[in-house]
Formats: sequence, C-alpha cells, structure tokens
Amino acid sequence: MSDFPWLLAMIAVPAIGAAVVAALPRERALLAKQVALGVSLVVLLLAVLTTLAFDAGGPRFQLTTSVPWIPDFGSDFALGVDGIALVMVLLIGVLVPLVVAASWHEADGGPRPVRVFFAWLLLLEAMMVGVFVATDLLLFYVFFEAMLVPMYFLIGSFGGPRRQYAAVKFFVYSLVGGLVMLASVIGVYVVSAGVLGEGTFAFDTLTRLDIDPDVQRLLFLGFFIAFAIKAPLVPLHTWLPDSGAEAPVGGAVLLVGVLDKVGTFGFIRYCLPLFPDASRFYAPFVLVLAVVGILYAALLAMGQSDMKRLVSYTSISHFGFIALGIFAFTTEAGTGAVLYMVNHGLATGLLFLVVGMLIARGGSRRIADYGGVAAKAPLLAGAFLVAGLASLALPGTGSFVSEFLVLIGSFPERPVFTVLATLGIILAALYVLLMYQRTMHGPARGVLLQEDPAEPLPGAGGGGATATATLPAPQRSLRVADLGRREIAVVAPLVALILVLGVYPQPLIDLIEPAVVATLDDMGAASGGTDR
Amino acid sequence: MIEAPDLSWAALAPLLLVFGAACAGILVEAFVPRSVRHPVQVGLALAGTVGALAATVLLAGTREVTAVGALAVDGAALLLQATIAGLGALSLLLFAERSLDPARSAFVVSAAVPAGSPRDRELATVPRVQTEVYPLATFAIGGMMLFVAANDLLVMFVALEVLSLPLYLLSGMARRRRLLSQEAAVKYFLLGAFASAFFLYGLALVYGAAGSVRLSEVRAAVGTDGGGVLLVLGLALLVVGLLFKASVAPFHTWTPDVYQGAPTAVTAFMAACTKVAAFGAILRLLYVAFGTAEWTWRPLVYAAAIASMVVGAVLGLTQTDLKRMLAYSSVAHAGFLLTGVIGLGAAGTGSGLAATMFYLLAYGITTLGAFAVLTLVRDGDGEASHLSQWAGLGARSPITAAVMTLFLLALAGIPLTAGFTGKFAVFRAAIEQGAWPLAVVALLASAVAAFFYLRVVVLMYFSEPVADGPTVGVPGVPTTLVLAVTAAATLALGIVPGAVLDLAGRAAIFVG
Amino acid sequence: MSETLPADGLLGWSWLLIALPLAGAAVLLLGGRRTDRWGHLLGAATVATAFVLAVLCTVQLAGQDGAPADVELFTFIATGELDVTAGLLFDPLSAVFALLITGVGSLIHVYSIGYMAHDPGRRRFFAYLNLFVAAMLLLVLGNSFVALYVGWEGVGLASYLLIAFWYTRPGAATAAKKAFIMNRVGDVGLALAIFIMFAQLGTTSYAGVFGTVGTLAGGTITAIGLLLLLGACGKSGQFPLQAWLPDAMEGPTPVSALIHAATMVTAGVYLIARSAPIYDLTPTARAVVLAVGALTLLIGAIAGCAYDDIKKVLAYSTVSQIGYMFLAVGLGPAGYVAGLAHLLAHGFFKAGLFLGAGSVMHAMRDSVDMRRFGALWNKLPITFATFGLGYLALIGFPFLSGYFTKDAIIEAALDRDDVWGWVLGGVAVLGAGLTAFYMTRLMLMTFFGRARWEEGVHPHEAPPVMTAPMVVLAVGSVASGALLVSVFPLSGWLEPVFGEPAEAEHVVAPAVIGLVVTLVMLLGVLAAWLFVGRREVPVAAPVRVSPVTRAARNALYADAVNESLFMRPGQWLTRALVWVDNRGVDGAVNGLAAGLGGSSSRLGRAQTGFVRTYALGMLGGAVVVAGALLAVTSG
Amino acid sequence: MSLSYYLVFAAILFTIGAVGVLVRRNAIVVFMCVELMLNAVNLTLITFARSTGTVDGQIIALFVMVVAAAEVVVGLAIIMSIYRTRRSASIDDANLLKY
Repeated sequence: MSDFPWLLAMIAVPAIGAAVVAALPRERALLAKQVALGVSLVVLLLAVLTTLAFDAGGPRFQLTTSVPWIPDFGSDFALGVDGIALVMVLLIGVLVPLVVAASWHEADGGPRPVRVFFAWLLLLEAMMVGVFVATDLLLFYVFFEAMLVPMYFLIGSFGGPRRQYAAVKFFVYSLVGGLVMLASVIGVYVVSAGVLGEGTFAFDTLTRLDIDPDVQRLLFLGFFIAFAIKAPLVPLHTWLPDSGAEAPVGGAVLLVGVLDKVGTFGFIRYCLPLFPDASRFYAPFVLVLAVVGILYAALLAMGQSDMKRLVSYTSISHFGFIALGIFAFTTEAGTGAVLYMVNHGLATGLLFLVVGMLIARGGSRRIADYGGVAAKAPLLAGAFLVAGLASLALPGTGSFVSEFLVLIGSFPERPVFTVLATLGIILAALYVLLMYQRTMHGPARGVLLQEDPAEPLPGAGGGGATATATLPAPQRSLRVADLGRREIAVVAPLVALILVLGVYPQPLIDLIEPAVVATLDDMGAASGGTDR
Repeated sequence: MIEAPDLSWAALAPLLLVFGAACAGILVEAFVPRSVRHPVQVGLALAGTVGALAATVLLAGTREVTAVGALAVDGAALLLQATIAGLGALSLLLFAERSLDPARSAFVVSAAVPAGSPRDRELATVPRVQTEVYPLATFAIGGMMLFVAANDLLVMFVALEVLSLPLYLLSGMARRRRLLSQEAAVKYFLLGAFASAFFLYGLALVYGAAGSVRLSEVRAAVGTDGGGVLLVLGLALLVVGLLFKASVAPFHTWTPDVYQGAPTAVTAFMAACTKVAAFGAILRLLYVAFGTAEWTWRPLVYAAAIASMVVGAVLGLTQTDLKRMLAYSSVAHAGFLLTGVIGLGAAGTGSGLAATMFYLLAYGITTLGAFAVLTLVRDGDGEASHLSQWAGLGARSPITAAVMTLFLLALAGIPLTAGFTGKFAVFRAAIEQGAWPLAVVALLASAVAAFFYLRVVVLMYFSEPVADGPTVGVPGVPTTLVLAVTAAATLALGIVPGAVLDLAGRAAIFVG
Repeated sequence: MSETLPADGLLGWSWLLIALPLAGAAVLLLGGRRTDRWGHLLGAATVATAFVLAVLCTVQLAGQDGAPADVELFTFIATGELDVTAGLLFDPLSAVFALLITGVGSLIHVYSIGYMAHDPGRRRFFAYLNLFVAAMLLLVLGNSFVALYVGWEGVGLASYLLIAFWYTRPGAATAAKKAFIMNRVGDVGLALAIFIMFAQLGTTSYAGVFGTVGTLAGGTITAIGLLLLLGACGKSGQFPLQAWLPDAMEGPTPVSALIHAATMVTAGVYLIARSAPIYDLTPTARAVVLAVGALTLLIGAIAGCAYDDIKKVLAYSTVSQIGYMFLAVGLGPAGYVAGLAHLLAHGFFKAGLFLGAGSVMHAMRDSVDMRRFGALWNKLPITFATFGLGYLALIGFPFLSGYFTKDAIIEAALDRDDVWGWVLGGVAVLGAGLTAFYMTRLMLMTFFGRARWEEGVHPHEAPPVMTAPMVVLAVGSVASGALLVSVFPLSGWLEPVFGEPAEAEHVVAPAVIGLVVTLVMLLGVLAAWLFVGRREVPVAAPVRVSPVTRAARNALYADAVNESLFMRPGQWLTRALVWVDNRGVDGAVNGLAAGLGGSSSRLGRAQTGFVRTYALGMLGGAVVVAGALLAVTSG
Repeated sequence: MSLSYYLVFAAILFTIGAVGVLVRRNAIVVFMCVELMLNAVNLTLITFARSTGTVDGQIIALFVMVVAAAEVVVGLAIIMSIYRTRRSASIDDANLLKY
C-alpha cells in the first residue's frame, strides 16, 4: 500500500485538475465548480489514505519518493512526510474542499471567468502540498516561491476594492523574503559542497553537517526573514491585514490557514535542525518578536473596524504563540506549536468563512454595519460563536489544547516570556467577544435595517460586493438569511473537527511528537521539556 | 613568399555558412526579381543560421585553435555560437512576420525617403516589403558568432564592427514612428563608433605592451602581476568597449533609447543576440587573456555588476513604455550576468562559465519571447507599447496575456521558469567564489525589478480594460512559431533544466 | 487524604453525571425547533437523573467510608513529560458539590419550566442550563487541575451565554462580555498556577501535585497559592474582580439563582478547599485569602444596603456571603468545613431567595425596582413565606441554617486566638449586622408598606411548577444548617479530605458568640425598620444623599476604578497602536517603495536623450574604469 | 628621437577627438571626431609596430582603415536620412527618446 506514490499523487491530482478546469469552456461554470470540488475531495481521500499508510512509530520520513531532478545542482525531486508535514497535508486536504464549496458563488457574475478562480485554487493546493512534502531544500524553495503565483492571482483578480495594492504588496513582500532566503539556500549548498565535496540539497544530509556557528548565524537570518514574513511576525506583518482583507474569502482561508503556516513550518523544519547553534543564539530575539506580536496584534485586532482585517490581526497574534512554542525548544511546546498550526487553520478558517458568509449577506466588511444578527440568523451566529471561542482557545476546542501545550511547554524554559504570552488570552477574549457582541448581539442595526438591499452599502467590501451580486433575487430580499444548506455543509465539518480535536487530540499528538523529538534531537536540544 | 594559413574548414563551418548566406543574400538583392525576393531571402537567411546551428551541434566537443590562432573553436565558443544562431534564426522569423502590420512588414520600404514626406506617406501604405534587412541581420549574426570565437583582439575588433554596423542600420528601418527609429539609429551609431574607438585604442595599447594581439600571448605578457600600466590601461579600454555592447552601467545609456526607437523585431534581435555575443567576448577576454591576473579586474566587474543591477532595477520602476522598460530590464540582467562572470574562479575554473552561458540562453529566449508578444499588441500607429494601453489585456485576449505573464515571471526569476534556473546558477557560482554580498545585492535588485514586471501583470489582469484599447493582432506562422518555441523553452528550462545545464557544464571550456 | 480506590460499581459510571446534561444540551442545540415542544422537559429530566445518580454514587462512597474513587477515562494530552489523563475523582468533597449542583440544579430546571414558559427561546435556555450543569460537574469531579480548568472555563462560557440570553438588550450583552473577561483575568492566574505545577512537579493531577507539593520551596508554593486565589476571585466575584457579578443579574432570574448564587460563584471556594494541601503549606497565601474574604464581605454588604434593584441587592449579598466562605477556607483546616457548610446552606437559601425574587418579578411584570413594590405579602403568600424563611436563614435567625454556619465561621476565626482572629471575627459580626439591615430593608420594601405598583400591575401568585421548588428550597434553608452541623456532621463526612478536625478549645464559648451575633443581627433589623419600615418609601430614589450612600450606590466605585485603570488606557493604547501600525510600520514599508520610485524618476533625469550627455557619461565611465584598474594594480 | 613622443601625440589626438565628440553638435563633425580618434589609434599602432619590431601593428592599421571606411558609409547613410527628415544635422535636435 505504501509503495504507491501517495505524495506525488497529491501534487499531481490537483495540478492536473487545475489544467482541466482551466481548459473548460467559459460557459461551463457549473462543471468547473463540480470538477474542482471532486478533485479536492479526491485529494482529501488521498491525504487520509496517506495518513493510514503512515506509521507513527516508523522512521521519520516515510512514503518517500526521490528521482534525480537537476543533477548539476545536486538536487533531487525528493518527497517524503514526517508527522509535521503529514498533519499539514491533512489540513490542506480538509480545507480546500470546504473552501471550494464556500466559494461556490464567489466568482459568479464577476468580470472574470469562474473557471479561472477554481483553477488557481487547485493549482494553489498542489503547490501547498508540494511545499510541505518536499524533502529537498531546493525543491522546497521552488514550491515556496511558486506558491505565490496562484495566491497572487486569486487576490488580484477576485479580491476586494484595493486588491491591486494588496496583491502586489503580498507578492513583493514574500518575494523579497524568498530571495533573501535563496541566498541562504545557495549558501547551505555551498557549505555542504565544502564539507562533502559534492554539494547537496537533501534534507537528511544537510541536517547532519555541522556548520561553523558564525556561518550559521548568517544563513539562519536568510531563512528566518523569509519565514518571518510568511508567518507574519511583527514587524514584518503589515502585508497580511491587507491581503487577508482584500482576498476573496476562500483565498483568505487558505492564505492564513495554510500558506502562512509554511513560515512556522519552515522554522521547525529548516531553521532549527539546519542551524542549531544559530537558533539557540537568536532564540531570545525571536521570542521577543513572538511575545510582542501576541500582545501587539491582539490590541490592534481590537482597534479594527473591518472584520477581515480584525481576523487577520488575530492570526498574527496566534502566529506569535506558534513561534513561541517552536523557539522554546521543548517537546511539549514544539508539539503544541505544530498542533497549533492545524487548529489555527481550522479555527481561523471557520472564522474567515463565517465572516465571509456574513459579509456576503450584509455587503459590508465594517463591523459597524451589523448588529443583532443573531436574532435573524441563529445558525450563523452559532457558527460565528464557535469559531470565535476556538480562536480565543476555549477548552473543548482544539485551539485550547495547542495553546495550553505551547504555554505549559514553554514555561519551564522561558517563564517570563510565557507569562507575558499568557496575558494574550485575556486580549483574545476581548477582541473575539467585542466583535461578536457588536455584530450578533444588541438590537438590529446597520444592514438589518436597510430597506433596499439592492443598493450597495457605504464601504461595501469587494468580497461582499461580488457575493451580494451573486445571491439570487429571492435570497436578496431578506438580507440576512440564516445559513443555507451549502453553507451548513461547509461549516458543520469544521465545527465538528474543532470540537473533536478539543476533546481527543491525542491521535494527532502521537503523529506529531516523534517528528518534533527528532527535530530537537537534530539540534541537540533538551527534548525532555524540563531538566529537573 | 607567404605560405597559406592552415584553416580547419570543419571548425569554421558555422561561420562560413552564415557569412555565405549573407553574401548570397546580397546577390539575391541584386538579381532575384522583387516578387519572390522575400521568400528567397528569408529561406536563405534561415538556411544559413539553422545550418550554422546544426554545424555547431555536429562540432560539439571540438577543441582547437585554428586560422593561425585567430579563432578558438572550443566548447564555450560552440555553445555560444549555437545560442546566437538559434536566437538569430528566431529573430529572423520575427523579421519575416507579414500578417501583423497592415502593410505586410515592420520595415520601411525605402529608408532613404525622408520621414513624413508625401512619398513616405504613400509608401507607408503600399504592401511592398524591403528585404535588405535579411542579409544585414545575417551579417550581424555572423559577426556575433565570430565575436565569441575570436582568439585575437583584431578579429574581435573586426567582428565587433561586423555585428555593429548592420545593427546601426537595422535600428533605423522602422516602418512606423520613423523619427524615433532614425534617432535611435543615429544615437546607436555615434555612441557605438565612440565605444569602438575606445576598444581599438585599448587594442593598440595591449599590442604595444604585449607585442601581439593574440590572446594567448597577451596572457603570457600579463603573467600574474598584471604586466604593467600599458596592459592595464589597454584592458580598461577594451572592457569599456565590450561593456558598451553588453549595455552594462554606466555604458548603458544608449540602450533605452535604441531599444525603444528601433523596430521591435530588431530590438528583440539586439537584446537577445548582442548580449550573448558581448558576454562571450567579455568572458574570453577576461579569462583567456587576463585570467592569470584576475585580481586586477575582479573589483571592477564587481562594481559594474552592482551598478548595472541597481540602475536597471531602479530606473525600470518608473518606465511607462514597455520596450523602454525591457531595455532597463536588460541593463539589470547584464548586472546579473556579470555576477556569473565573477563566479568564474581563477583561470576559468568553477561553475561560473557554465552558469553565465546558461543564463545567456535563458535570458535570450525569454526576452525574445517578450518582445515577440509586444509585436502582437498594436494600435493605429504600430505597436501599442505604452503601459496604459495594456490595461485589461488579460480579459480581452487571455492567451497573449498568459504568454506575456510567463515571460515576465521568467524575467523576474520566479521558480519553474528559465529565469529562476539561470539566476540560481549564476548566484551559486558567485557565492561559491565567496562573493555572497554581491549575490545578496543581486537578489534585492531582482526583488525591485520584479516589482515592475508585476506592474504589467497587474495592468493586464487586475485593471479594467481601457475604452479604445489596442487590438491584438493574429500572428502569422513565423511569430506563432517564435512564441511557441520561446514559451516552451522558458518552461522547459525552468522545470527540467538538467540536460541543458549539463551541456553547459561540459561545454564550459576555453582553449587558447 | 486517604488513598484512592479503583472506581467500581456505580462510581465507574459517574462520568454519566457529566455526560447526561451534556447530551441534553447537545440534543437541544442540534435538534433545533423540532425539540421546542419537549425540550425543556428533556433538559430538566437529564439533570434530575444526574441528581439520582449522584445520590447513588454518594451512597456507595459512604459505603466505602469515603475512600475517594478515581475514574480513568482516556488520555487527554500526553507528550514529552506532560501526561494529562481525562479522569474523575469522586470523593466526599466532590460528592457534596455534585449533590448541590444536581439537586439545586434540578429544582431550578423545574422552576424554569414555568418561569420561561412564554419565552420563545426556552429550548435554548434549557440547552445552556444543561451545558452549565455539565461543565460545573466536570469542574468539581475532574481529577486534575487541567480538568478543573476545562470545567472552569466551561462554566464561564455557560455563564456568558446565559447572562446574554436576552442578547438583544445591550445591557445583557455587555454584562455577559464583562463577566467573561473578568473571569478570564482570573483564569490567567489559574493557568499560570498549573504551569508552575508542571514545571516544578511535572504533573497536574491532584494526586500527583498534592503528593509532592511539600518538596517545593515556600516561595513557589505561595506563588501557586496566590495564583489559584486570583482564579478563585475571578470566578467567585471576590475583590478585586467582584464587579461583574451584580451586572450578571441581567440574565434570567433562574440563572442568577443557579449560577450566580448557588453553584458557579462558589467554585472559587471549591478550588481553595480542593487545594487545601497547598494552602496548608503557605500561611502567606492563606492570609491573603482571609484579607480578600473579609474585604469582599464588607464591600458586598455595604453595597447591598444601597441598591433598589432587588436582584442587585441579592447579588451583593452573594458577594458578601462568598466573602464569608473565603474567610472561612482562608482560616485553613479549622475553617474548611465551616466554609463549605455555609456554602451549602447559602446554596439553599440564596437560590430560594432568587427564585422568590423571580416570582415577585413575574408578578410585577418583570420590574426589579423595589421602590415600585410593597404590600405584596398577601398577594403572593407562598412566595412571601418561602422568601421570608430564606431571609431569616440568611440573616442568621437563630436555629435556621445561616445561624449555624455563620457562627461556625466566626468561631473558627476567633479560634486563631490572635489579634487577627479578633479583627476577622469582628468584621464577620459587623457583616452579619449589615446583612440583617439590607435584607430587612429588602423585605420591608418588597412585601410590606404601601403598594407602590406601577398602574396596570395586578400581582398574582406563580404557578405551582414555580412555587414547588421554592418550597423545597425554603425547607432546605431552614433545615440544612442544623443537619450539616449537628445531625449529619459535614466535618465527619469530609474527614477523608481534610483529615481529623482539630478539636480546638474555643477562645469564646459558641453560645456567647451565638448570642452576640443574634444581638447584632437584631440591631440590623431594627435599624432597617427605623430607616425604611417606619416611614414612606419614596417612589423615586432620593438624590441628595450622604457621600456614604452615594459610594455604596456605586458599589464603592469598583466600576469607575476598572474603567479609569484598564478600560480607558486600553482603548487609548489600542488607538495609538493602530496609528503606529498604519503610519509607522506599514508607513515605513510604503515609504521605502515610494523612496525607490522617487529615486527612480530622479535618476531617470540623467537619461537626457542627448547623445553628447551619453558620450560624456561613457567617457567618464572609461576614465573611472581606467583609474580604478590602475589604482588596483599599482596599490 | 623617442617613440614616446608619437604615443603622446597620438594620445593627444585621441583626446581631442573624444572631446570633440562631447562638444560638437553637428553630427558630421562629431563623426569626424570619432574618425580622428581612430586615426590616433592608427598612429599608436604604427608606433608600437615600430617599437616592438613586428608588422602586426601596420597590418592592424590597414584593417582599421577598411573598417573605418565601412563605418563612414553606414554612418553617413544614417546621418543623411535623418538630416533629410529633420533638415538639420544637429544631434541635439534628435531628442525624442529620453528618461
């Protein structure tokens, strides 16, 4: 069973699917959607089967396939998963079908053909899978950069009013990081050539060479800057609120839910094992960024008047927790951080989707345009509440487990940072409940009082604009209808997953832990959490 | 009594084929009736270049110095000749495009007629085509191929002129916007002559110091200590002449004006082939003649590389004309290529030579393709090269926009395109030689450059179409062929560059 | 603490205690409108069943004379050195709480059937109520601090949902948010305490922590104790986190009765009692607990004297009474039992009082302004009777529950036999007087005097489904004290948890204390009659009042302090940061881009288009190149 | 008399030519200045041929003349065409392409 190239299939299927969708004639929009949904479901199936084929107790990298790619660069087309990559692939597999379903009407009636949207979505999926399963540094880099293109087009072609600005900002920001990283990637290669005589990009080999600490510090910076831009750490974060706000909801979900995780994934997969000394050297500095980010972004989230910007800022705050967990160098915190990546993907994904559904009804991204929605749309409000509670890491939701692990694991090593970070959970409660109260509670306000839904609201967001345009006439008349069947089908699985992972996270932990332990061993850190 | 020099005809075959085709072309002009002249000329020119390409392939592996040491036929020379011949052939196809311009050709019927005169206006519409361009271009191609094989400063100088003079003329032969075209020709000519004077003076000084212009003997004279003031001055002036052709800052000033003014097909030809030739010569000069004293010129090249990348990238940001923007991009890429030149170790060891040659190929293909797309988008007065006219092109003709996007992403160096592989190769070479600061600057510069490539993408896809936008012409067979080949190659060199890189690696040899 | 037995028999099923209400909540929430018709019945049924189960479990526990039973369920989180098992600990302490929660809980469920009969959201209400019961049971039954924390935040959520039950009222929504936030502040303390336990002891289970806590340095133990206290204060509305509890009265009255009087707010007391092994080791932390208790006791009592909102008065009374309990458990071994006894008794009479208040509001068209009540005693006989009994129990009328439990606390305080003992005892006695005053005031304003009803109000007694629970609770309030102290001594039952009650020789004879307290109580009643009962109660609250009254009306300015210390600065900070982020951080990025563009156009000027300029540039370049090369070679 | 005089003289000629290119406006004159530079080079070559005692220098000089002739043909053609269009040989008038 495990000799079937699962990983390759998970890259190839969506890539081919994208080509097929793109090749469909313009008027077959519905077919394009159905194909996209089908393909993404196939990928989900593949991801699940891969997980079954994966042996948590086995060697670190499994289901590996490797063929020579660019011999001249010593680079192979090498794929393989460890627990960390596997859970991320699972996350992708789960999120994409939901995003496809949620974006069903996203591109309808817009100036650009529907099929293009879904083609980019599938291509993005292929790239994202590739980035996580690549075990060759150059291959990883290639996916890392190539991943930008589909997202760039998703934001730029289907985004909100300021989409041009957001798309270019997103692309250039990431590209700068990526290019700086390229210098380090080549640097690692050259170092390996110096040590082994023959340069290589193979992850296993690279982790085994011990690089001179001073060189490490330089190379580390290259990687770190790139990843710190991806998983926005303050102060390199300002692209995310723009992208998150302007991107179509589906794009935003994948952007914050998966794409940005590549940054934190990079920290734990590449920064730590490749540059152990540098990681230890820079750890205090990184932790400062992380903790500042947690509090700073949380406060900023409170100050936002645009729901999508608000959610973006909450994510920046959460990424601070993940970085904290990774750079605490303990098994508990590391496992928690990786688990956090998954749970944050689900929680923020749900939050973005629900906010998107609300915007699709109200046609505005401004919190002030809503109020008392819960009375009109209890299901929507319920989903919103679950998402919000997951985002503030309430026990019973998956986020709690991961946040708890990160904090309790970091505390023994870094008490001060952890205490400061823990204050973040108060702020989290504030920004979530403020938004919830203003939109869902209180007397009917804003769009609920709008008589004529046809005329757009002041400051109506693009996502909303396209979406309201797409709502068939009957739905339009009552502006804030409760969730429809399709929307329930999108929301329900996420809610279920969040709750299940909140009660019984152990299976995922068992997947993740060995990889984390291996990483910490690679860097020779105390993998036992505390040394008593 | 003079004994005839020994010529290894086989090794010279590529050059002979091209020059033969060129000379034949002149005879055709004289004797073949106008009605069939065009197809004959095109066929002839293509036969010459493609034949040359084939010949280089057959010659692969040859390593000899022939023609009394005037020519070096080695891996590098053959690969670069093949590149030039191939790109030249593609450019000739662009020349031969007849279905885009309503008047069946992008070249003026009679360059002698004053622009704007009644006669000119009447000629502008008649579907007569002018065929001198083919022999001219063929001569230029021959000159370039000679340039990269020259093992002797005199041959290098002659080749330089042989490739330059036709280009001066070609850039003045636009059918539309003739004033710009003529201005471009004048500027290119005067500055080119000025530069070649420098080159020549450098040649003279080197000759004075080394007593010969044979690269091998120059090397002997240079030794490891640089070999005295005269040689160094000579080197300086030679380099100036070559950097001019390679449009490296601060000798790039002609590039934007000429690229913008010249007929787009010619611009494509210059951008793709001249670069290759110029860098071939630079590599040969620096590593065969002055390789033993590289410490003398390394700082200079270092500085020139940075200057080029910065000037190209920064100035490109605010350009509003696509051809001009691509010109600055070519300046920036000259800088990246110099990074690869730095990547050559002492006496040409290291992966720098292979990397640079690969980059030349990748860049040539990509930029040729980009200019080819440019010829498609037209308004009443020829190509619509102003950025604003490209707004919303993605909606109007998705294929064209997609192809252009591919080329732009490649120029920006996004992975899975030829541009990325090339960048990676040259930067690796540079870092291997410890020049990582240069690599970092280069990477930042390419980030800045990416910004203006993206502007075009943004315009094409993310802005709404303009009211009276340009029309996208349906390309004839030649242009279609060019677009297909370049696009395919751009992708192939990005996704599976292994074979070509390997070839470049094996070809990375200088004799002499 | 005696060794735990593997849970067998019924105790093995004790997880059903949590599962049943949880299932009820799930069915009601997911079932949607289909369950509207019978939803409330299901909700009440699950809790009632849970109560029966709890009784049976307790019986079995008594059978194995209180040896605690540990119920391992499944591995919750296990990685590295952390190993958290989801498991329950059913020991006398948790048994007491389980009985209180399910018992009072089921009564209030029944009551709510009537109270919410006409509310469109009744199903939702019962779902939330079930959710609360489940979370609260997890809180008291969990066998580790993590389990407790989960339940801890779970009840917080339920409380949030129920306070905001009528979410279209801005007041309710805000109060709910405030409650959740202030609880979160406390939760941070609890979380940090757990972190320290793990960092220092490598475990978070009760057994593990209590077994090894002795090995820690005194400072660490004190830190844990204080952090736990912070959590307790948040949940139990103790100083400095008391401000949310009165606002929480925006919720439906049954909620106030169950959550904000009988059960959830006493979780803090449970936490401290549960953590007795820790507090026994840290006098410092205990002292702080005492201080908090005493202070809150007074704050609550004083504020209670000034409000005209019947529910607010009861709320401050709750704050004050929990202050008594904190004071008690702060005394250490001597006081645990007394505190818990008072907790149980309070559970009965305060719930009863709230239900009574609810029935009054029910009669008065949901008005809570006591100034518009009056002369209801004959209109609402049952309510009056039950409420009256609750009142007597609360003010400590001899031989009703409050009398026994409160005196026990005062005894324990005085038994410290030091100056602090006298201070605390004094405060407690003073509190008793104040309690008597404000409760009497409430009684007088509500049931006696002239009818000051708004026009169109026709008071009528509540239906039996509501009065029945009130009767039961009234009986409880009368009897529980005597039962718990003498007949069925709590101290004996809790012995497995807190160990042998030290037989302290009393500094002051209990009889004397009883006498003093009774006198003070009578003084309070008298004062109330002098101030309120004798003269006419103005319909509008008098404006020109003494600063003391004004301070009391503002709950001693707790909200004002919170606002000026945290809320406003926070808002300013947020606004400032938003500016910094847009102008500063992002501005830097955009500025960089703009700078590049500017330099681009400036550099572009050099491209003049004049051949001669270009030539000059080239010549200059050539000179530089030559010069550079010469420089390199010559030097 | 030393050959270096010739070299210096040639250098001066070259400089004059270069400066001429910079200061003169008339395209023809500019072009003649370039030719002057070429001839300065020729002089240098001859001188070096003399000093090194090889004939290469003289041969190269011949080549240069041929090339220069070719350059003149091309150059004048271009300059003529633009002159006929613009009725002016001033290179400063050719200034449409800039920035």
